[in-house]
Amino acid sequence: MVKSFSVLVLLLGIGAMFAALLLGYVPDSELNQTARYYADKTASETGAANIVAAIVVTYRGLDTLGEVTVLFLSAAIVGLVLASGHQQGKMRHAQPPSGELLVIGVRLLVPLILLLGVYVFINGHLTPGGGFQGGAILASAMLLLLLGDPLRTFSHKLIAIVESISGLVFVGMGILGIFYAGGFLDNRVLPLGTLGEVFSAGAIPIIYSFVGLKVGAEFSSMLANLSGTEEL
Amino acid sequence: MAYIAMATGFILILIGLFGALTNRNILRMIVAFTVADTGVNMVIVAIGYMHGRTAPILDVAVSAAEAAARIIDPVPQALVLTAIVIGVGVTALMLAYTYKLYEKKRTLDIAQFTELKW
Amino acid sequence: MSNLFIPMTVLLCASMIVAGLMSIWSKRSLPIVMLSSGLVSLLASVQYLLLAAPDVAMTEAAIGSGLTTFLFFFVLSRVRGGANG
Amino acid sequence: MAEFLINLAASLTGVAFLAALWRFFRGPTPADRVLAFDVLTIVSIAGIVFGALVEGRFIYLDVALVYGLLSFLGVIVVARYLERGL
Amino acid sequence: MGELLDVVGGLLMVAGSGFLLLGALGLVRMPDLYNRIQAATKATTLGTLLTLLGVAFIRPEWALKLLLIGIFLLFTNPLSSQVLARAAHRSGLVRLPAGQVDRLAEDTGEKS
Repeated sequence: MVKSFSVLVLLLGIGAMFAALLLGYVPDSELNQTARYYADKTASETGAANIVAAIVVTYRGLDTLGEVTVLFLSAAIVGLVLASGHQQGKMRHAQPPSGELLVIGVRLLVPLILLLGVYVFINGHLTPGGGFQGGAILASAMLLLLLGDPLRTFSHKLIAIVESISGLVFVGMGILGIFYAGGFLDNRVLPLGTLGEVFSAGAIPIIYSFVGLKVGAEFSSMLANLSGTEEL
Repeated sequence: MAYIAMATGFILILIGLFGALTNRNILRMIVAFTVADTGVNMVIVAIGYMHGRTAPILDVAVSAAEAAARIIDPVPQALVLTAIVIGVGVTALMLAYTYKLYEKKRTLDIAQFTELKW
Repeated sequence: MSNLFIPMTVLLCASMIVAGLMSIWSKRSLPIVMLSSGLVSLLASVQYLLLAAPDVAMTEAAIGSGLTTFLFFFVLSRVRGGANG
Repeated sequence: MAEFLINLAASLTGVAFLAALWRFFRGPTPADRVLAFDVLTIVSIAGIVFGALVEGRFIYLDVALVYGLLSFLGVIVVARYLERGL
Repeated sequence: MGELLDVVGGLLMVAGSGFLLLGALGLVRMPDLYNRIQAATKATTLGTLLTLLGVAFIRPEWALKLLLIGIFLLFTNPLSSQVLARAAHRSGLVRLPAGQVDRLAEDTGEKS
């Protein structure tokens, strides 16, 4: 009772702070200085039509590198936590088979979903989407395979190889930027091209594609580790 | 419109905090955390919205020359984009620990885990 | 025609709050709680689109509907015995 | 005329949304709620297309594409959970 | 010409959202789960397809992507409802009213 009362008091305090923030909020009518810089210069400096993609990959590319590292660490810790004290030899729970329609549907839909994921991250500099969304869509294809056949196991070695190679290429493109362009993760190591075409925006499509592969491999490794556990 | 979305985000944060602080089941606490996560993301996106403007992507509808007058602030969107992906990683981590805790004690009640209590 | 967005926002936000309340209601069974949090994420995705953030909307649609729901229900099916304790 | 028709269609979609939401909150069994969730995703696709039409942006349709291909995953996950096949 | 296309597209969109409304109404009014599944899935799929067609009339240059969305809906929507109906039958969530016979359980030997 005391605990619930103190929680309510705490939440009322936080709610009062939020209400003060909300009442004092005045929406901007003009873009602030940083946003104006991005809006004016993105098309000429990076050649990308999607300004969010240009910010994520080029202007704040170092943040993206750290973010992918955090995701890698969390996937690795999930694997580590679930693998420790793993006893072999227990029988898996007898699961009912998935229906015939689901098996056929999985066979039909998995290539389509993989294709959509590749489309999303290759067109990341033109349309909404990019590496993170594409990676999540690739992992959704893995999830669909797992739903169609619960006993399916994924090759951990293949996932690890894809993950490491795409990480290496990401950092390698960044280092190329130091030597051939303005700095780390500068996208002007390749010609910028014309705005609005697929082969434009320098290195952004390449970097975003490898970010997508890396994110997809990390989510897939989480799914593979979780699906290897047994019912308690 | 931004006011309504921002108020909803704040209310979702409060709902999530209430759920995480008052529930005793670990899985319910994690669900409440994801609700609060969505609320935080919604507040940040609503701060970036400006009335009468459109998405920060250049195409035939918005040319590069008039971009500064027609698009909204792209920086909050870039922040939230990474925050959502990190949120899933954190959720998966919490769920993996839930599995291990259940394996040790065969219960999900947070009051049973008293090793660090004093 | 853009005045269509304000009623849509009101509708989405009200249903998000109700679904959020449902997802912490502790007398509900655990699958319903998880499904409600999935509904919050689904409605939030449409709301992001109305706030002119299609990138964020696509991320939330790709992650919130499939992956997060799967993680929750998978762990729930693994710890089925203690779900009500 | 066309504007009035679009507004009418949007309001009808809103009523459909409310009806599906009622079934989600009310539904006696979990399967009813999952079905209401499915209907809500489909209504959301229609809502996204309305939003793209009103804003006049072609690129918003990509979100509807992702929805159309991925939104059924949540339903299948819960269905497999209900038949204890996960 | 453009005006006429706009009006035709608007009428198609109204028809589509009418079907969406009918599907949701069936979801509310039908007595048990299987009736709700068959009412909701078919009507809402047709409704969304008609809405997409109407938008394609208003904006002819968007037609290709709208067609893709429609095809994906036609793939995924029946699949999810079939899996749901099967799961409901297997898990025994839905009790049939007295006097009705469960032919599927007789055929496959599964209990309802």
